[in-house]
Amino acid sequence: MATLEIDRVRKSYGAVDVLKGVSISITDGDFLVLLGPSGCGKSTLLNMIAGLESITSGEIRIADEVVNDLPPKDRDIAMVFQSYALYPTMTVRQNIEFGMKIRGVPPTERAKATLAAAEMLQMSHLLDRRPGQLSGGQRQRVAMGRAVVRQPKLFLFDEPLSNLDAKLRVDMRTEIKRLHARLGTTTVYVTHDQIEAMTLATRVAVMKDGVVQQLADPQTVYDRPANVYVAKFVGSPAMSLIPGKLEIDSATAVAVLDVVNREPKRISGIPISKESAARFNGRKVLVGIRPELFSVSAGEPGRTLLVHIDVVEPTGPDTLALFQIGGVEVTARVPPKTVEARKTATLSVDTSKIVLFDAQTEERID
Amino acid sequence: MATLEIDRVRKSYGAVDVLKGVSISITDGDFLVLLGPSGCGKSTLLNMIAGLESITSGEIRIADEVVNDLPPKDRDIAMVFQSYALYPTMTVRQNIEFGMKIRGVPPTERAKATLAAAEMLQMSHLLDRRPGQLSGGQRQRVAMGRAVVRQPKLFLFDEPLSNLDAKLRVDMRTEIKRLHARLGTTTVYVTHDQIEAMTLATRVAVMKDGVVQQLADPQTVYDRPANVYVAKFVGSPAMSLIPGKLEIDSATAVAVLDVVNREPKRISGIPISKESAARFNGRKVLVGIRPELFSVSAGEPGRTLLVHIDVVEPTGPDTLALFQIGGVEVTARVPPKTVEARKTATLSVDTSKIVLFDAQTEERID
Amino acid sequence: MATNAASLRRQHGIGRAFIYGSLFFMAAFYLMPLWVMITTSVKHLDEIYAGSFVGLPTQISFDAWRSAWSEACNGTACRGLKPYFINSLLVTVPAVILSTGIGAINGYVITKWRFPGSNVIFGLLLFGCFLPFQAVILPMAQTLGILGLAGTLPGLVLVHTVYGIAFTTLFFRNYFVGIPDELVRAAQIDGAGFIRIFVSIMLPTALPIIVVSCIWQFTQIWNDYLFGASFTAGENAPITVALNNIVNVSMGRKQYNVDMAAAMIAALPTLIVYVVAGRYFVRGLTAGAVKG
Amino acid sequence: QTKIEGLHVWTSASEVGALKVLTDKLKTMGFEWQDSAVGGANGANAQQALRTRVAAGNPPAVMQFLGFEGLGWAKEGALRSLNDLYAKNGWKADLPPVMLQFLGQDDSFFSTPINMHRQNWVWANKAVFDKAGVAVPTSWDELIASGEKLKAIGVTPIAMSDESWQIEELFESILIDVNGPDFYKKAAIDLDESALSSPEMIKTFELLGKVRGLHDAGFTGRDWAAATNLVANGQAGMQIMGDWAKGEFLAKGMKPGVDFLCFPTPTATPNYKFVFDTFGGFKIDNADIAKGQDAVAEAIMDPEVQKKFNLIKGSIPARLDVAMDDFDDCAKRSFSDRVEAIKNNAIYGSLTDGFAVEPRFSGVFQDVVGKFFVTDMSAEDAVKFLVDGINNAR
Amino acid sequence: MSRPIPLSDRIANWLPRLVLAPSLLVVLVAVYLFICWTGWISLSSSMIVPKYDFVGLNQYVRLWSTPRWHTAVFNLFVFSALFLGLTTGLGLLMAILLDQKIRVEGTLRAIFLYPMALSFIVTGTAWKWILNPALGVQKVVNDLGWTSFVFDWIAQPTFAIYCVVIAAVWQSTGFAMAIFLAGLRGIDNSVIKAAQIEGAGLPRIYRTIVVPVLRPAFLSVIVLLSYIAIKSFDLILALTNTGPGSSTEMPSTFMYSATFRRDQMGVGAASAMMMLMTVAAIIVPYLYSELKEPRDGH
Ligand SMILES: Nc1ncnc2c1ncn2[C@@H]1O[C@H](COP(=O)(O)OP(=O)(O)OP(=O)(O)O)[C@@H](O)[C@H]1O
Ligand SMILES: Nc1ncnc2c1ncn2[C@@H]1O[C@H](COP(=O)(O)OP(=O)(O)OP(=O)(O)O)[C@@H](O)[C@H]1O
Ligand SMILES: [Mg+2]
Ligand SMILES: [Mg+2]
Repeated sequence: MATLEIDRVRKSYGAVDVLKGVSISITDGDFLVLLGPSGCGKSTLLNMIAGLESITSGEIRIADEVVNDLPPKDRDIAMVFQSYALYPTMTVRQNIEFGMKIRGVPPTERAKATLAAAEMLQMSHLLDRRPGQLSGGQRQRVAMGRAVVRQPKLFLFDEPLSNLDAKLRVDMRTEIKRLHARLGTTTVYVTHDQIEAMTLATRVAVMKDGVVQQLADPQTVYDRPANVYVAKFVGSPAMSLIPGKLEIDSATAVAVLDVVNREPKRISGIPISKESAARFNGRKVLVGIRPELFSVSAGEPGRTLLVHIDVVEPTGPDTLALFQIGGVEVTARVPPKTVEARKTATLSVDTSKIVLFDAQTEERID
Repeated sequence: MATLEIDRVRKSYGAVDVLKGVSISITDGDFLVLLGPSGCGKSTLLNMIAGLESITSGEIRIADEVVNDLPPKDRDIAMVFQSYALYPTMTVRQNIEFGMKIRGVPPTERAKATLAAAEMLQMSHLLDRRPGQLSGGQRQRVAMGRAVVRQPKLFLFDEPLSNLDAKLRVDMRTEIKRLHARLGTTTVYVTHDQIEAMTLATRVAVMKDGVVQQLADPQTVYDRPANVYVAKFVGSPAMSLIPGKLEIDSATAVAVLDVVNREPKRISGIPISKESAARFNGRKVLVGIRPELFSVSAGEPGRTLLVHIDVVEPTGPDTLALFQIGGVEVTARVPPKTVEARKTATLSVDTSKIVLFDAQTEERID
Repeated sequence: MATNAASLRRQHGIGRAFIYGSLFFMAAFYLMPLWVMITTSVKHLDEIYAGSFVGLPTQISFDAWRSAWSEACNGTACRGLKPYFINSLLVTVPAVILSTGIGAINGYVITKWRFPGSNVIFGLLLFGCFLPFQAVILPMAQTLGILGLAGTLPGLVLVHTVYGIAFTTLFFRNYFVGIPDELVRAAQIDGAGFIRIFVSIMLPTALPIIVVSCIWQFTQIWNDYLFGASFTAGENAPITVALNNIVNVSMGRKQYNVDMAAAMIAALPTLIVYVVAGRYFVRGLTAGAVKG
Repeated sequence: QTKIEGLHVWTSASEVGALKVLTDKLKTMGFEWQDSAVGGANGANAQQALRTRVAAGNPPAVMQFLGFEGLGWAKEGALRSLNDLYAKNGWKADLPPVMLQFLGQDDSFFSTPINMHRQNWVWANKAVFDKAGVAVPTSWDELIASGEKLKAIGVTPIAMSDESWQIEELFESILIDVNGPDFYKKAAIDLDESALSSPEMIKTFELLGKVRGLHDAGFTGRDWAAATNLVANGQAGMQIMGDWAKGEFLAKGMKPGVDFLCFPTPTATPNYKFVFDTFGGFKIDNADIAKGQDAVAEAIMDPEVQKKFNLIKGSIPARLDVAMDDFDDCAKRSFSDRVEAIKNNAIYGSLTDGFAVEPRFSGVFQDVVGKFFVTDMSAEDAVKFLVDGINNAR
Repeated sequence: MSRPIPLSDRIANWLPRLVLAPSLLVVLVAVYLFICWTGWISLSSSMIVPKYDFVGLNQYVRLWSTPRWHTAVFNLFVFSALFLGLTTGLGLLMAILLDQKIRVEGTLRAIFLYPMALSFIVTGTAWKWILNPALGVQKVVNDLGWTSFVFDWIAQPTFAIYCVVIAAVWQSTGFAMAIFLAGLRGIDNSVIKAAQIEGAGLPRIYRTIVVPVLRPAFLSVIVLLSYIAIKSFDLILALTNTGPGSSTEMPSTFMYSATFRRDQMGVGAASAMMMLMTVAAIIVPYLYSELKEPRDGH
C-alpha cells in the first residue's frame, strides 16, 4: 500500500511525444481510473509506473520513494497487461502461481490462493490448460488471476475486463471492488467502460494526447467536467453541447440556445457562480446537456423544448432520441416507445444539471 | 452477400466439446450478433465459418454451398480476429492493403480505400507505423481496417471494438452500421457490448456452453428472453428474477412474490396468454423484472413495492439501487439521488413488461 | 454444389500430393549417397576394386562393419572405432551443453536486456564465426600450453566451447528476437529476476532453437577433425581422428567398405541426436502468449 | 617400461604391420611404443598436428619424417642429435650416400632411415601385354605408341588418375628418363632457371601431353590403388607408380614376371628415384625419453628389423647390407638397380614425394603439371608458369 | 527523496553486462587476438614455425602472384553465391513443406539432416563415385538407354566447382531447414490464418508474411552457410582434392596446404588475412543493416 506521485513525466519514442508532462498524485488506498481515448498514453504511463519503460523526464514516486531507477521486480507491483502476456509454456495454474513462487510463498498457500482466484474468475476448470487452449476472455482472466493472487504495494490494471461478457464483467467488477475494499491497495486502472470507471474509482484522470485534462473524483468528472473534451469523452451517449449565449436574469442564469425549430430558445435555471455570471454575461457559451437530463413531458416553460426527432435508437432498457438544436445533434435518453422518429416531441430538461462552457477556451464555467 | 446456414455443427478439441450441435441460419443481408459468456464457443464458431478450424460434424453453408472443405481463401470472407493477428513486419498501410493486393485491386484504388478506412478509423496519422509501435486500441483498429476495406460475401467480426474508448466505439459502431446499410453484406458479429448488440443486430443468437439458447431479433431477445439464462445474460445490470407463484385473477395474471418486507406481495397486470394462464395457474414461477422497469414513485397498488435499499451505486446518468425480495437481490435503475442506501423507498413497476419463467424448466411462459 | 466441393477436395488432394511428392523426391536425392555407402559397406573389397563402385553387391557381408567397429587399425592400435567413442563423448557432451547454455544466455541478454553496445558485442561475437580455424591453431596451441591443457580432453572441450559460442549466440539471439518482450515484462512484474526469467520463461519457449543449437554443436564437435587432431594425441584422440586414420591411407589400399561402415558407425550418435532432438521441433510454443 | 610416443602417418594395413616390427623390437629393448597416427592429406595433417604440439610445448618423442620435413625442424634446433650413435655404429657407411643429406647436415645427424621406395616403376599386366603384342618399352615414345595397341584390344593403356600428384609421378619419370639424371638434378633439384625454362622442359611437357589420350574417362579422382587394380584385373595395361603399388598385385596372388611385370620407366640412361621414411627425436627434457629415442634409432638401424619391416611394407631396406634373398623379384631388382645407380650417380630423390626440393617448390611443380594435364594448356605456357611459380616461391 | 542504490541492485543492473563479459573476453582473445597474431605472421618470413620478424607485405605479394590463389578466390565467390542461394532456397522450401503437418515429418527431417552427420572424408568418396562419369549418374543414365547423356562436370576443370556445390548443398541444406523450421514453429499461427482469410494462397502467405518474419532465421542461416563456405575444407579434399588441376582450390585448402604442406606459413597467414578482410567487407555491412534496425515490439 502506498502513495503514488507522478511528477511532470514525459515520454518520447524517438520523435513521437507520447506523454507530455503528466502529473498525477494519489494517496494510499486510492483507486485511480485512467480514462482517455485510444492511443493517449495510458498503457505507456502504466508501464512507466511499473518500471517497464524508461522515463524520458520527470519523476515517479511510490510511497515517497523515487523509483525512476528501481528495477520492476523491486517495485512490488502486480499488473494486468493489456496484451495479457501469459507465459505460453505454463499451464494456467503455473501462470498464476509463478509470482508467488518467486516470492517464496509456500506451496500449500500458493495452491489455496490460486484456487481462490480461479474460483473468483470462474475458471477453476481451466487450471490445467495452456494459454493457447483458451478463449480470448479466458486468457484475459488468467492475466487477471496472475495479478490478484498477489498482495502488492500497487495494482496496475490495463483494461482487465475488456474481453469479458457483460455478466462476467459485472461479477469481476464487484470482485475487484471487494478486493480493493479488503486490501486497500493503491490501484491504477485503465478502462473504457463508463460504469467500471464510475463504480470503481475514487479518482479519475481523464487524459488526451498525453496530457491530463482533469483529475477528480468520478462524480465530479461526470457532473462538472473540466472542459468540453472531458464533457464529450465521459458519458455514453455523450453530452450534447449546444452553442448559445449566456444571459443573466435576476439570480439564475439563462442560456439562449441558438436555434430550436427556427427560433432562439431560452432555458433558465442553470447553476452558475456570481463571478462567472458577471464575467460571462452576454458571451458565447456551449450548453452541455447529458442525454438523461431529458424527459418526455412538458415542464415549466424555461425547461421545455419542442423538438423534431430525427432518429430513434432503441438500446434495450431505453431509447435514444436524436434531434437537432442550433446545428448540432442532440441525444436524449427516453423510455422505450415514448417518442417516434420523424415526429415532433415535447421534452423537458433538468436544467439544474446543465453545465456551461466558454465557447472560446472550451473550459467549464463555474 | 450471401445466406449463412450453420447446421448441427459440432466441434471438439480432444475430449473438450466446444460446440454441441449449433444450428443458426440467417438470410442475405442479415446482421447476426453472437452473444454468450466467455468461452462459450463464439470465436470457435467464427473460425469454423471462416474455414480456419475443422468441423467435427455438421455442415456450414454459405450462399447455399456447403463450405466444409472449402479453404478459407476461397470463401471470400473478411474477418476481424479477437487477437488482431496483424502482420508484424508490415506497416499499418501494408496491413490494410494486403487483402486488396491479393485480390488484384489496382494501386490507386487501393490507396483510396486505405485512406478512407484510415479516416473512418481515425488513424490516418498512423499509416506508416508497424503494429509493434501502436497502442492496443490502435492495433484493434488496424485489424478492423483490414476487414472493412474489402467487399466480401461475409463479414466476421470478433469483438472488434472491445479495446476502444467509449467515444470511439460509438463512432465505430455508427460506421459499421453505415457500412452494413451501404453494402448489405451478411455479417456475423461477436460482442459483449449490450448497445452494440442491440443497435447493430438484425438477429441475435445467445449461446451458452456451445448451445444456442435463443435466436431472434434483438428487441425480442431483450423483451422476451427464451429462458432464464438469456434473461440473466442479456441486459446490464441483469434482469432480476424473483421467485413467486402464478395466480389468475380475471383476465390478467397476478404473480405472488415470495416475500417482500416479511410478507408476500401480489403484483398484477403481467401479460400472459390464455393457454399459459390456464397451464401455470398456481404453479411456481420466476418473475423477471428489468432494472429500468422500476421508477421512484407510488403507482397503483398492484404495481408498487416498498423496499429497503441495501446499496446504491451511482453509474453517472443513473443510480442502481439494490435491495432484496424473496431472498434474491433485485436491481432497480433510478435517477441519481432519488434513493438512499439503508433507507426504505417506494418503487413502482411497469408490470406490462414483466416476463415470467417456469421455475422448473426455466423456460419463458408466454 | 456437391460437385464443387468434391472438385475442391480433389484440388486439395492434388496440393497434398504435390507436397508429399516433392518431399519424397528430395528425400530420394538425399538418400542417394547413403545408398552408395550402404551397398559399398556390405561389399567385399575385391568386388569394389574390381570396379563395382556404384551398384548392388553380389554378396552381402557385414565383415566391414565388424572390422570398422572393433578391428580396423588406427596406427598400430587395431581396435576399431570402439575405444574412441568414449573420447568423443567426453568432449562432445560437455562442450555442447556449455556452448549451448552460454549461447542461450547471451542471446537472452542481447535481445531482452539490451544495453548500449550490446549489439556491437553481438557483432563482435558473430564475426568470430568466420575465423578460419586453421589460422588459429598455433596460437590456440600455445594458449592451451600456457593453461596446462595441451593434449587433454578438457582442453579440447574448452576450444570447442569457445568457438561454438559465436554460433549458439547467433541462434538464440535470432530466436529470442521473435519472442514478445511482454513475457519478460510480465515476469519482471511477477518479481522474477534475470536468471529466473531466463530459466522459467525463455528456455521453455526456446525448445526448437535449443534443438537446432544442439544439433549444430553436436555435429560440429563430434565431426571435428582439425581441433581433435591438433589438441589431442594417441589414446585421447576423438573418433574423427581414428576415422581419418582408417580412411586416409597414403601408401596402402583404401578399404572402401570399412571406410563406409566406419563413417556410418561414427555418425550414429549424431543421427540419434537428430532423431531424438527432432521431436522437440514443436509447434505453437508461444501460442496464446500475447494479444495484438 | 618407458613409453615412447611416436607420431607418424602410417595407417594402412601393410604400413601398420611393418611398424609393428619396429615396435616389437623396441619392446625387447625395454620401451613401449605409444602410437600416435595422423594420416591423410599427404602428411599435412601430421605436420599440422606436430606443429601445434610443438607450439603447445608438448612434442612427441619421435616423429616420422619424409623428405625435407626433418631438416626444417633440425634448423630450428628442435631435434636431438644422434651424432654419438652414428659415430659409434658407423651408420654413415651403411647407407646410400644420397640419403645422408636428409638425415642431417654437415655431419650432424638427427634421424635414421628405415626403408627406401623406388618411385619410377611401370606396373603392367603381362596377359594384357601379351594379348596386345606389347613388349616392355625401351623408350617413352615406344611406351606411348604401345597405347594404340592396347586400345585396339579394348583396354585402357595407362591406368591413372587426374590427381595432380599421380600425374606428377608420370611427369618426373619422363623428366629424368628423357633428359637424363643430370638435367633432372639441374631442373628439379637445383631449380636452375635456365634448365627450368629450357626446350628440354618443353619437350617433357609435350611428351606428358601425349599421355592424355591414353587414360579412360573414369580417371577422375581415382585412387592410385584403384588404378593399380585396373591393371591387375586386365582392364588397363600399365600404371606408372612407386613400388607401393606392388602390394595390390601380390595381394591377388599374382606373381611378378608371371602375372604382372614390374620394370623401371623406359630410359636410355638408367636411374633410380627414391622415397624413404626416417624417424627423428625431439628434444625433451627427460633422460628416459632420450634413451628411448636412442633405442628407436638403434632398432631402426637393426638389419633384421629393416628386412622384416620392408618385407611387409613392400620397399627395400635403407641399409645397403641387408640380404635380399627373401624378397620378391621386384624388390630384388630395386635393390640391385640402386647399387648400380649409386655407382652411376643416377640416384635422386623423387620430386613428387618431396625428396627433390623443399615442399614450397615441389608444390609448384605439382600445380603446373596437374593443371597442364587436365586443361589444354600449351607446353610453353606450362614452362612459363613453372618458372614464374618457382621464382615466386623462392 | 532519492535513495542511494544498494550494491545488490547495482550488480543486478550490471548483470546483463557481466553475463556477456566472459564470452566477450574469450572471443577477444581467441578470435581477435589470434587474428592479430595471424596478421603479424603474415608480415613475417615464417615458414615452418612462426617467426616474429618483419618483411613488409612480401607474403601478400607472393600470395597474389600465385595463380592457385586467384583460382581459390574466384572459386570462393562462385561457390559461396551458388551454395548460399541454393541451400537457403532449398532449406526454406523443405522447412515449409515439412511444416504442412506432414505424417512422416520425423523421418524426412532425419533424412534431410543425416548428410551433416556423416564425415565428409567418406561421403566425399560416395559423391566422387556418383559424379564420376564412368561409374555414377552418367553411367546409370547411359545404361538405361540414353547414351548421349553426359554428366562429367567433375572431370572438367571449369565445371568441377559446381560438383562441389552440389555436394555441399546436399550436406548443408538439412541444417538450414532445421533453422527455418525452428523459426516457423515460433510463428503465431493466427497471422497465417488472417492471411488465409484475406484470400492469400499458401505460396503468397509464405512469401509475404512468413518469410519476412523469418528474417532473423535468415541471418542465422546466412552467417552459418558463409561459415561453411569459407571453411569448406574436408569437402574439397574428399571430393576433388582441389583437382582437377587445382581447379577447385579454395582459400581454406590453399591456406592449409601453404601452412602445413608447403612450409609457407607466412603466405598461409596472408591468405587467412585476405579471407578475413573479404568476409569483413561483405558480412559487416550486412550485419550492420540487420542489427541497426530498431526492433518492433514483436
Ligand atoms: N485448443 C483447445 N483445446 C481445448 N479447448 C479449447 C481449445 N481452444 C479453445 N478451447 C475451448 O473452447 C471454448 C470456446 O472457445 P472460444 O474461443 O470459441 O470462446 P469464445 O466464446 O470466443 O470466448 P471469449 O468471449 O472469451 O472469446 C473455450 O472454453 C476454450 O477454453
Ligand atoms: N514504439 C513506439 N513508437 C512510436 N510510438 C509508439 C510506440 N509505442 C506506442 N506508441 C504510441 O504511443 C501512444 C500511446 O500508446 P499507449 O499504448 O500508451 O496508448 P493507450 O492510451 O494505452 O491506448 P489504448 O487505449 O489504445 O491501449 C500511441 O499513440 C502509440 O501509437
Ligand atoms: Mg493501452
Ligand atoms: Mg472469443
